[in-house]
Amino acid sequence: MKFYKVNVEERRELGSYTLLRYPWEGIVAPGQFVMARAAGFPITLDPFLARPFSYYDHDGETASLLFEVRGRGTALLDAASTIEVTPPLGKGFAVDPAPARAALLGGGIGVAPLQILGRHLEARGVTHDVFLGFADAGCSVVAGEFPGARVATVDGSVGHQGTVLDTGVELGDYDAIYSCGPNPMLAAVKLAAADENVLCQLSVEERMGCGNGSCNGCVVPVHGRGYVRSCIEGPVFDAEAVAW
Amino acid sequence: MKFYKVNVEERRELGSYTLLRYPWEGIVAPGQFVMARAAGFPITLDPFLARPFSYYDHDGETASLLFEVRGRGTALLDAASTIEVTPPLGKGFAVDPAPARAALLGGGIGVAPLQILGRHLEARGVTHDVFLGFADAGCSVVAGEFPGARVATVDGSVGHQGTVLDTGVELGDYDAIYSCGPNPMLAAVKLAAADENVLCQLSVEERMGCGNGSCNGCVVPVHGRGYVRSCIEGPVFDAEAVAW
Amino acid sequence: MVRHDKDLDLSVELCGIPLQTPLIPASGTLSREALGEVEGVYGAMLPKTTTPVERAGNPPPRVAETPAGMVNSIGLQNPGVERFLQGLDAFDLGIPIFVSVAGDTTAEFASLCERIGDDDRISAVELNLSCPNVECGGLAFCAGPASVEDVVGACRAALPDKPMLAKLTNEGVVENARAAESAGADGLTVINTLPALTIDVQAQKILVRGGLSGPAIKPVALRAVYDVAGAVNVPVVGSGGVASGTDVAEFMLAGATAVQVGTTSFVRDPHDILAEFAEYLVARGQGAARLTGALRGVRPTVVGGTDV
Amino acid sequence: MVRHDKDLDLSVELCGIPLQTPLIPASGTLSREALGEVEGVYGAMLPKTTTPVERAGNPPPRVAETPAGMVNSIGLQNPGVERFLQGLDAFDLGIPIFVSVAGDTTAEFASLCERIGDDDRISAVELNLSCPNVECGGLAFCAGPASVEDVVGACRAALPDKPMLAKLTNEGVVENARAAESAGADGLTVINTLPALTIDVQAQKILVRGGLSGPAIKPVALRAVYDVAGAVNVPVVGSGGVASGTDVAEFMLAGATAVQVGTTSFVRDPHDILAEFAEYLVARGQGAARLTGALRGVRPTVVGGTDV
Ligand SMILES: Cc1cc2nc3c(=O)[nH]c(=O)nc-3n(C[C@H](O)[C@H](O)[C@H](O)COP(=O)(O)OP(=O)(O)OC[C@H]3O[C@@H](n4cnc5c(N)ncnc54)[C@H](O)[C@@H]3O)c2cc1C
Ligand SMILES: Cc1cc2nc3c(=O)[nH]c(=O)nc-3n(C[C@H](O)[C@H](O)[C@H](O)COP(=O)(O)OP(=O)(O)OC[C@H]3O[C@@H](n4cnc5c(N)ncnc54)[C@H](O)[C@@H]3O)c2cc1C
Ligand SMILES: Cc1cc2nc3c(=O)[nH]c(=O)nc-3n(C[C@H](O)[C@H](O)[C@H](O)COP(=O)(O)O)c2cc1C
Ligand SMILES: Cc1cc2nc3c(=O)[nH]c(=O)nc-3n(C[C@H](O)[C@H](O)[C@H](O)COP(=O)(O)O)c2cc1C
Ligand code: FES
Ligand code: FES
Repeated sequence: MKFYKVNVEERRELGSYTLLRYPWEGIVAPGQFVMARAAGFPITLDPFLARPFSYYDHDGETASLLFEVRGRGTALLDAASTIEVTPPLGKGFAVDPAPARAALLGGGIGVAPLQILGRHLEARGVTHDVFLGFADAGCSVVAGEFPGARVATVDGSVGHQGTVLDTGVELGDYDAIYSCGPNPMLAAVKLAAADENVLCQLSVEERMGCGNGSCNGCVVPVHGRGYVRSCIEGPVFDAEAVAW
Repeated sequence: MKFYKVNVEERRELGSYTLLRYPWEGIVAPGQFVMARAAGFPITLDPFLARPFSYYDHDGETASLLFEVRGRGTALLDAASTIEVTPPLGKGFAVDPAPARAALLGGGIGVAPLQILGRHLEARGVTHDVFLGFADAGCSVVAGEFPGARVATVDGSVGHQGTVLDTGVELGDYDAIYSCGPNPMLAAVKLAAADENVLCQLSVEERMGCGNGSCNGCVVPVHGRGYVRSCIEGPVFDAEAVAW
Repeated sequence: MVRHDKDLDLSVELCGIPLQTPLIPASGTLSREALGEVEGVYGAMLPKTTTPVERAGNPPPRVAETPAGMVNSIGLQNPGVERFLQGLDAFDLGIPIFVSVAGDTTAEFASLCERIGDDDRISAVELNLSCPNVECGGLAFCAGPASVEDVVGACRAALPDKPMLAKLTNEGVVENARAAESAGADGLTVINTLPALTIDVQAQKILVRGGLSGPAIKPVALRAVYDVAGAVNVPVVGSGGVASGTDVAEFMLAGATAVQVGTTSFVRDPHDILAEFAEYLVARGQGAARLTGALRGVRPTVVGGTDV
Repeated sequence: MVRHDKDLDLSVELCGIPLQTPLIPASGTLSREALGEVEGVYGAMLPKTTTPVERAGNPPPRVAETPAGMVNSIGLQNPGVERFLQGLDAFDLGIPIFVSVAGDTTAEFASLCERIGDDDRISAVELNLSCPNVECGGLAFCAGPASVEDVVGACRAALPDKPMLAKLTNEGVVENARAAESAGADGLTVINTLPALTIDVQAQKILVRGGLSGPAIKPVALRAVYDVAGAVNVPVVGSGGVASGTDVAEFMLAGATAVQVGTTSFVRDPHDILAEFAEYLVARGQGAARLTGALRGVRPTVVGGTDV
């Protein structure tokens, strides 16, 4: 896969997360992702693979990522002044036709794509509410970037105590539910939404080798279709399609 | 092996070579070497091994290395602000008892240990002449750090045309010959010195795995003793001992 | 993109098939969707292994990163040979198409070869002998020379008219290479991934059990190519850890006629690999084909084993 | 240095020998001169393999770096068993001393075991079965189970009173492990280096042909340890690519009772590896010994082969 070397234009700490901006022209759909890594020699061996990140935002000229340092890949990204990125990958959230009223549910670092999604919904005049769940106060700092968002923390330090589903969100009040977070949270959202007659879309998180469909590594079980590659047909799936 | 993290205090380009200084207290004997690498995570995997470098100089508080960028290890060293180094390793040049008159013969980046050696000889009041051979003018820039040195370049662009042995050096005029450079050059120096009744010492260059005697990788054939580890018994050997 | 010096000859011939470059995508590492990114790089096309009927593959997680490599356990997910052949035109980049096949039994291998023998779009077949042989208790087809000879012989009979490569794993590679040659293979692909395991140390669970690929295995693959090339008279296609143009050269020096790029294509544009290879050739005025086996004869002073 | 929590139990027992930590230096990777640097790290000492008579070893170059690893071809350079034993006191750090032996023939192995059986300083013997067997045309002693059974059986007879580990290579490791166990080995060291080759692409020459070690091989070694631990009832000592405290934990989770640190000790202070391992245990309140085999039973959903 072809990677493009770009300079980090801004890096900002948002509590436990890092916001990173780099120049990127062209079109990015909300929910799409990028494979990224700190720039190395022709390739870096350590880590060897690039890492998938949802776009946090994109204004036509600058792309932003929001990430949590977990291991070596994110640690190096957190320190790099030059990074290597692919073009936008995968299929994002279905925003056309626009729903009347949408709920955006984010868990932990899974809040990332909800920013760009919110802007796209805004542009379409869609009323939407944001519900965010975090482990603790440090992670919840990013909630400040989502004005009006309802927040829950597992340790109860900020907002409601519990997960995103404990924020008091009433899924039945919406025509569309968009969610991103760890897969167990997505499974819970799917379950909660199953009773309501709403569009429910989930941005799933699977380990990726390539990001462009070549390795068959990132699969998600889909009803009636076996394992499908989340980097090509996702990362956003209709909740009812996913066979969890 | 234990590595110490140190800051690079100064980095200076000397033609094709780089001079790098870092804080290091304690005693360094001329001809000793260090295993060094750019600082990474607990370990770096790329490159995986540290690289051997002769001390170029040491003033009791600051150590200097002089190196040529060849591959990835030296390229990263050339860019690093923090490096990891071992304590001084190996056995250096025999300067005690001090010879009356010494010739120092360096080839290419092999000039490195001649700086610290010259200072140690100076301290012992040993008259010494320096003869340096380089590939080209870019490499020969470092000769400026050896006042009075006679220089040859293979392409004839600076000084005599040819190798260090074409500088007009008369090995018979000296009691001791100290030499460092690529092994074929050392073999030529050994041959040239064989007729003279002088102490001739060579700092050899073998691929190293560890630097502390553990891998048996860096061996040099020594008359009557088979292969001996150059990181423990060298890198400086009596020319007559080496079975080349 | 790749600078084509007028005197630079990147072409090679593999089993009588002219290839415009010695690079081939390793089976299972280049998808239809990514073909737009690789124009001009490869000498032949080689899609993921196909099997007689559809395979769902293994449940995720299927991939895990390791030092300078990765472990995968895809489980040969593929739509089965019929749908595979229906979609094959998508792989037509104007270069020869090779097809990788695998079955559970010798008979399945042979019938795949027969099915494919008719298809004029296909220039050559690669037998993926690393897959488990259900007739041998799940050991790979290339677990031993007898089994290799059996399956390659049956495929040869079923596929008299197309060049046929046998793809081998590292274990027992020299004996298996000899067996494949004597059973009629026209060439050998060496090697597939190494059996490996990764662990999620925090969860104290197995993460992925599968095959190790990537730069980590390059020295192992080079040794296999070198030894096999010295043991057989058919051409060898190198595979395992190729990450740069000089890696391509190393495999050819060791005896490979063509070289597959797999895992590294996930993290690097293969055009860059070809460009580096071209630079290497230009710098020494050598054509690609002249590299093959060039270091043979220049044996190391002592052929030591491992240390041992 | 290593923080010894009062509740932290790093000790394990290997073949009845109590070890204060599960770490052992891999044979051939820790010299006498470097012993001052490793105090407190290891549970047992294990010097480089010794042979009946002195070996000069292979000519240089003997080592070459590879992606996340290195290839070595030392050629078992050692002073021969008599001088080795004369110098053995230097290896006394107050922890059990294991001795690694290798011969050209089964008889040589047996006579080494006999010679060492008398020496009270030595707690256990490791048979380096990766070395070439001159009676089998230079194939390694562990090239096949028959040869393993032969040499291990002869050593067992010659060494009735000391624990005896058989050190195996990756190729055929499970069958060879079973053979070694049934011939009387008290434990198995898994694995030695992988056969590999490096090339000097500029000079177009072989650089080093030998054994690959280092982090690159960790997933291969883990798979071998896991499979062997599942196939035998004697303890397994893990070796191959250990570079961190969590790597030690991974090997133990896979089934190792003790773990050897080799190549990485060239580039890292092994105290740091032990400290990380201790941290891992403290964080979960586990003692070292409880890790061994802890992920067994937690098998992956599909035991896939390589992909295959
Ligand atoms: C489509 C998609 C979008 C994502 N978007 C974001 C985002 O916007 N912000 C963010 O911080 N993270 C996001 N992630 C998760 C992110 O990719 C991982 O946190 C990251 O790969 C960890 O890399 P590491 O080297 O720091 O961690 P390590 O644990 O050292 O990584 C080791 C290996 O495991 C993989 N891995 C580890 N954790 C995960 C995970 N949770 N999901 C997938 N692969 C993983 C890595 O890619 C790598 O191959 C996303 C993942 C996917 C699949
Ligand atoms: C005792 C000793 C002292 C040295 N002193 C100096 C010095 O003062 N300045 C200096 O510039 N160089 C010196 N060298 C050579 C230096 O170690 C190599 O240039 C360096 O290792 C190259 O590393 P690389 O990653 O840039 O090159 P690469 O070619 O990418 O290195 C690949 C591998 O080969 C080894 N290697 C490559 N070239 C050599 C070589 N010529 N000698 C030994 N190993 C090599 C590396 O250590 C590494 O393991 C010395 C070597 C030795 C043995
Ligand atoms: C994700 C993945 C899937 C693979 N699938 C196949 C396959 O279907 N058939 C096959 O013969 N080899 C398959 N392989 C093995 C590769 O073709 C190649 O032989 C191996 O990965 C070594 O080369 P590399 O290090 O360049 O990747 C696969 C490898 C990977 C990484
Ligand atoms: C330089 C070197 C020398 C070695 N010498 C021996 C040896 O004498 N006997 C032996 O059994 N193994 C020897 N080995 C193999 C190691 O003991 C170990 O099994 C192997 O390197 C894998 O572990 P590692 O990746 O931690 O190094 C040697 C390895 C290296 C790198
Ligand atoms: S990440 Fe490789 S197919 Fe999706
Ligand atoms: S470099 Fe390892 S013994 Fe000298």
